[in-house]
Amino acid sequence: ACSGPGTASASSAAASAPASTADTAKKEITVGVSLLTREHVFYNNIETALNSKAKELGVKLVVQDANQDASKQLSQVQDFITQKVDAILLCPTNSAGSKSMVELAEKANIPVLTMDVPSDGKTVSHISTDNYKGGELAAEYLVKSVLTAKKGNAAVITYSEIEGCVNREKGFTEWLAKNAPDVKVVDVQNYSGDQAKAADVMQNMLQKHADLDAVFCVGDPAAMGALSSIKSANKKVKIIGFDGNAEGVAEIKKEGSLWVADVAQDPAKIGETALQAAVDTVNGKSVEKLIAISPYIIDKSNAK
Amino acid sequence: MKKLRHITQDYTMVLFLAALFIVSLISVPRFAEVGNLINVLMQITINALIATGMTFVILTGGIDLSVGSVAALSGIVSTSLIQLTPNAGIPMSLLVIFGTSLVVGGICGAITAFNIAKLRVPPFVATLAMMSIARGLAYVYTNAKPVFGLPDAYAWLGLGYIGPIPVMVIIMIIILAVAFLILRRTCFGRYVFAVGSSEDVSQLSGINVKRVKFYVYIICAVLAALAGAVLSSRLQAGQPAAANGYELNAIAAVAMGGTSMSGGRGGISQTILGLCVIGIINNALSLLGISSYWQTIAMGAIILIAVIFDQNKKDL
Amino acid sequence: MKKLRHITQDYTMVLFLAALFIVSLISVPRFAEVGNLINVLMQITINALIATGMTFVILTGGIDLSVGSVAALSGIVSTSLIQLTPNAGIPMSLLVIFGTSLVVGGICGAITAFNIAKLRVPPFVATLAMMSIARGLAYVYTNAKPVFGLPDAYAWLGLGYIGPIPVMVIIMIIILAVAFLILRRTCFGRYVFAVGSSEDVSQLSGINVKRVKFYVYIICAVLAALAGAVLSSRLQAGQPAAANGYELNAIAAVAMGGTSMSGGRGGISQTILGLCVIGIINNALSLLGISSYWQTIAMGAIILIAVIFDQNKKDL
Amino acid sequence: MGQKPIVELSNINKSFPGVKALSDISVDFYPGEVHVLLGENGAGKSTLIKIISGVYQTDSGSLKVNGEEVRFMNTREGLAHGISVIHQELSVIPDLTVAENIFLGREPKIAGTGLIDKKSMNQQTQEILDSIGVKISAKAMIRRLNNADRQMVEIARAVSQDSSLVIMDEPTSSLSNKEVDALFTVINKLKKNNVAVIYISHRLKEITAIGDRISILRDGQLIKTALLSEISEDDMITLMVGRQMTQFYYRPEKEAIKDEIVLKAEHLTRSGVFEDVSFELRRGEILGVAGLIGAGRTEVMRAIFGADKLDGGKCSVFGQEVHFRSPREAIKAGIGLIPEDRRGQGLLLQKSVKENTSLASLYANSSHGVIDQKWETDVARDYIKRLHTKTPDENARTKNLSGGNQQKVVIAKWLVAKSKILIMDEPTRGIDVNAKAEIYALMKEFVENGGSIIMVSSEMPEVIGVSTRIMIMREGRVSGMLDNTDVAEKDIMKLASLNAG
Ligand SMILES: Nc1ncnc2c1ncn2[C@@H]1O[C@H](COP(=O)(O)OP(=O)(O)OP(=O)(O)O)[C@@H](O)[C@H]1O
Ligand SMILES: Nc1ncnc2c1ncn2[C@@H]1O[C@H](COP(=O)(O)OP(=O)(O)OP(=O)(O)O)[C@@H](O)[C@H]1O
Ligand SMILES: [Mg+2]
Ligand SMILES: [Mg+2]
Repeated sequence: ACSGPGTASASSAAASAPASTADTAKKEITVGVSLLTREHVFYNNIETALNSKAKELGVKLVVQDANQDASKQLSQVQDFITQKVDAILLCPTNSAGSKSMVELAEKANIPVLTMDVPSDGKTVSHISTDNYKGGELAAEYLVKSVLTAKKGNAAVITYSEIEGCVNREKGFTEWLAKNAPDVKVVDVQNYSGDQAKAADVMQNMLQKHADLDAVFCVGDPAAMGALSSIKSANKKVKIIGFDGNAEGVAEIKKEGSLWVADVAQDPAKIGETALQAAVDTVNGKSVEKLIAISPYIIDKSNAK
Repeated sequence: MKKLRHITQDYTMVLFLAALFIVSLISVPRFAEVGNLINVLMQITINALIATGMTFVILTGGIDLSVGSVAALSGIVSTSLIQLTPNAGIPMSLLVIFGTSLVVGGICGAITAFNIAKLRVPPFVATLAMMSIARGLAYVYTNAKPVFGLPDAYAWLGLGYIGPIPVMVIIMIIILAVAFLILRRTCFGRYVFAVGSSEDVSQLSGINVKRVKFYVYIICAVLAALAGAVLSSRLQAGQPAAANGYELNAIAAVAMGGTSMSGGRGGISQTILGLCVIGIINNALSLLGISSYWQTIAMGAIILIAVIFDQNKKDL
Repeated sequence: MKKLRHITQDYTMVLFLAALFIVSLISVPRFAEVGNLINVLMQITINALIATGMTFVILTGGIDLSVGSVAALSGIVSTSLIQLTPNAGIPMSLLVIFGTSLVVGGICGAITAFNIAKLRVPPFVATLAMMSIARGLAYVYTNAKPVFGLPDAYAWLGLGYIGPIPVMVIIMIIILAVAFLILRRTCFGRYVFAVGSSEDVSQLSGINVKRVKFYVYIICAVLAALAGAVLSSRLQAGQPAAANGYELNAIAAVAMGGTSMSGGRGGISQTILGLCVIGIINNALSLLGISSYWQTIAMGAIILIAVIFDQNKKDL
Repeated sequence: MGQKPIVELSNINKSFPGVKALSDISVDFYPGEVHVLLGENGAGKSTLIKIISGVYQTDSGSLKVNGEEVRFMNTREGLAHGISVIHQELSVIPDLTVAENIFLGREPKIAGTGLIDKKSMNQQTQEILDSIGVKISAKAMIRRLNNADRQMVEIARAVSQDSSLVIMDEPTSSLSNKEVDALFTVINKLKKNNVAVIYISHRLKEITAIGDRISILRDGQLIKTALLSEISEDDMITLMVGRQMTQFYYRPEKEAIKDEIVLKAEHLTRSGVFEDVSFELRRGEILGVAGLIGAGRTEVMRAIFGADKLDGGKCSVFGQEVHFRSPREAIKAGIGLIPEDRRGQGLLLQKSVKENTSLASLYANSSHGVIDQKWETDVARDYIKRLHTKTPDENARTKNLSGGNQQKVVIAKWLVAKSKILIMDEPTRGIDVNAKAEIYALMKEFVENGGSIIMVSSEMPEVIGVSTRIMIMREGRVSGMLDNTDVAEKDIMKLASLNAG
């Protein structure tokens, strides 16, 4: 009885949709979602996909934003438990540190599924892009399409505070070390999620390494920042980004763009798949423990 | 009677809190459940520990921006230590948590305190520097990887219960009570207020101003370190990025309650008010399922309204 | 001559800056190149714009935590507006950038100023609330997506050059110079110092304290908004997450230079010192290729050392 | 006077929480006349002039300026109507220069630019300062001036504002005779220019010397307004205190003085401030320290107390050589210091009377650092009673007390601390005659019970009235030591003045 009007506001789109009002003879399923942050398009795309999928499935969503704070996320899980949601979808802020949350939910008999970043607790399922793989893809693209002579200098702008991003960095550097040892990673700098800092970092890298050929940015905001600095310095350093955000695709499409490629994740697919898996779990169907959503390369050939 | 007068001085904020509470009780589904009220208490605990120390510092007219970083560093040291004893029981875990807090907080606090009290570095700069340094150390030490795989007993402090009450809530209550008594009933507490009201006058009245300042920064750092260790117990992991930005939360709780940022006026009861208002708003907005952007906006607006009411009452 | 005396008062910080510069010139590869020195200027520009406004606020004894959020909001509004005119040339872009800064900064600043000056909300709380609200609005408005696909002319301000000098550096220099003159040579500037030195006495001396406070928060917000718009021009995109945490950077620059956090003493020349020290350290550490964690630590340590020297010199 | 009054007050009432500060005051002020306000501490003098100048607003009653009814919401409006004030509490801005303070709010501009014309401002300031005989640089930072100089800057500001009414609330409490004379010259000039002056002071000699008319207040009520030529000093006191006063000074009996030397200063030097200061203080004596402003008395006392560093010389307390590094150590050794600047150095203005009273002795009366609350309340109430401090109760903020009552709280603080040696720097600044007498009586009791006092004072009658010996300082050096038998003011003046000897 208490699933009343108060809780509906988050998913007002879903609740007011005629489709969902029609077929709710059985109990409505409520899913609590705690996103790592709402400050990245990636997670917003997940959220958008979740919302439209929820409409389709007639599921009620309560979406929260952990703002990159594990403690806040734990509080949100507690609130979900209070609200007696049927399942919880987490984008953990960190693998380690989400164990407590999973255990709390487990005690309350609420299944937990993770997206993007896995948990070190026991979850029903994990749905994510393989970030390490994404880094490898970027490295492979670099060697195949940019530094075709398998020689040159590359740099990385990383995001040390975020585990997934560090994995991208590792995938990139380790693939190069193994497969193209003459492509040197000459510099790795952190942009901490701040586009302006990425621009500064790029400026300094250009200053330091006059012969830089390419830069791999573990997120599209970093790539945007790097691009502005490269342009203003009149250099020709190529950029490979990561995320597949609209602004990246728009840049890649431009004639003669330095931003040559982007490792695209498919947040929409992650969201849809995760919600489907959650609903399946609630309905007693079994789901796979690990559902990998492959990243793929976007470049001029397939940008749209 | 004296207490009553003390409370009525701040009564607008109390009334505001009461109103907020009642509105939440009525309009927020499931807010009123005992489980949720305990959640609220758990959710404010970490901030409460930090804000308690911050109250001391702000009462002397100082500020401590390093609390979040010190908390993170302490969480990492504490979890790293407990990893060394994989079979640790609860007593051992408590020993590690409290021991780490004392040592890490003590060292960080002493460095900050020395810079401020002896070398006369402005508190803002000294603690900003410590904020950078402690956070950097946390990253260097862990190479940005979380410390995890801890013995189960380690989680007791952060997740366990004694009867119906979470252990960490009990710790919070004890610490708030002790801090309240120290500030109201001891000479040291009185000196904290005196130094915040006027350093010159305090000095000429025979108060060892440097020592008072020294102690408040140590108290603040130790409580921040404790908060960090408790957090690591709650999350069963030590993270170098933990407690990022918590300094602002803590200062907000202190300032909202009515403690003056220039020192000399306020106290723990005010901080408790601030903590409760912020805790309840966060919890209620979250239960209401409001989008987090709007939560941010609502939070700002409500804090503002609370303080405007409070402020204008005081003028009368 | 008078200027000389003014500088020598703060000469330890000047000496420190000079030493830092020379050490960097010698030991940091490529630091000495003209291109890099211009880079350094570009890299401090955004912080300089914000810190200039912050100087006014801090001189009155206040603080403004909302600058980062206001900057982000302004960047978003400015980029959204320019999107409406895809063929905009440079004049139109400048009009949008400066117009947005005035309007967005003016509105945010006026609200903050009203709360502080008229409703007597403590600056810390009032600006913390505005910090939440402006940031929340930025997210609500964009739904966290960057605003991109801007006309090329929009980038002129942030990336263009006039002769060898970047446009934004020129803007920074003009604004610093104007702020310097206002603070040193106009009545309003004197009143800013007076209010920060003693509000009561200023009131008794017939200064309209409320109005002075009102203006400083508006100045601060407008400059923050300008910084945000310039940033969006430099990055050719409006980001709701932009300028996060920039309030601390700005306050650090102001405080490091030697401006007192309790108001009344300091000024733009001090802020410039602080900006240069921080800018050079950041650039040098980054050029040295030190890991970012160690950069954080080194940054904290160097700031501390600079201020300790400065402080202890002053005592003599 | 046939002239119309500049300011007319009728039936003015003003209350603060717990205090009725003014009731039904009606009084007029005329141009070219010095109108004195006299009353005990807390009688309402400052409140009255704050209402005239726009700091406070009346609860009821009317205020007319030049015949027009007004209600000033702030001092700006008062200033605009030609009312300048020298407030009881120093109100100059420490981080601005002398010139900037004097021209605050009416800075000369460089034509057409909006920029301050610093050159002309400094020049005009120097002229104003010279005209009232003050030797301060226009460019000096207020922060670096002593209280007396700051006071002179305030006076310079008030008289240079071309006002039709200049209010002076205890302008001389931190001045010595020389500056007072300069001030009187200024006041006489104002009178000649048909300016009205309201003058508040507790020094009766000054009142009779400068005043034309007097209004006496008691407990917020106007007791009498009269021409000064028609009223005697004794009447003034009786009207003000509400009873006759017979004894004003209490000098301790010579017999009480023991031979024991409790404090011995030898060749104390602080370069640039004072030099080669030597003296002895015996048990049971009150040593008066006289001198002109800037003679270095305050600095010597602060150095002895450990608040400032000594560059040379040594100090012994109770026969033991001491080197205090902080006031704390001095206090432990049994010394107390009542500073001359009560607001800046004596009181925690935001804190209560109780908390201020106990501050210096809190730890000594605690058990293991836990405050003895009963003791604290009792002692605060006790001293409110003994010093007749006018306050709603012991929990009132000292900020809200009248100036004289604040001073009493500072004195209480050090009496409670049970020091054996008490250094009092201008202890009776701003204190009314009646309370002064009570304080002298307490001082007498203090030394007769075995304590010793050093009293720095710029008020000659006071120095002569209560000390057993008098030390005179001039330009940072001891210029004389007199046994207080038949000492006359001019003997002291001779030793204190620059151009003597
Ligand atoms: N802002 C205030 N709040 C509360 N009480 C006040 C305030 N200002 C003055 N009072 C009270 O009003 C009364 C009159 O104070 P006022 O300052 O006018 O005395 P005064 O005659 O100037 O005394 P003094 O000679 O000591 O300066 C005192 O009892 C004082 O405590
Ligand atoms: N903070 C300061 N900075 C610079 N000079 C000072 C300072 N304080 C005092 N002085 C100077 O030191 C000298 C001694 O001043 P001091 O106040 O000790 O004199 P005093 O005899 O006690 O007179 P007063 O009656 O004004 O207290 C004066 O010339 C004064 O200008
Ligand atoms: Mg008075
Ligand atoms: Mg003196």
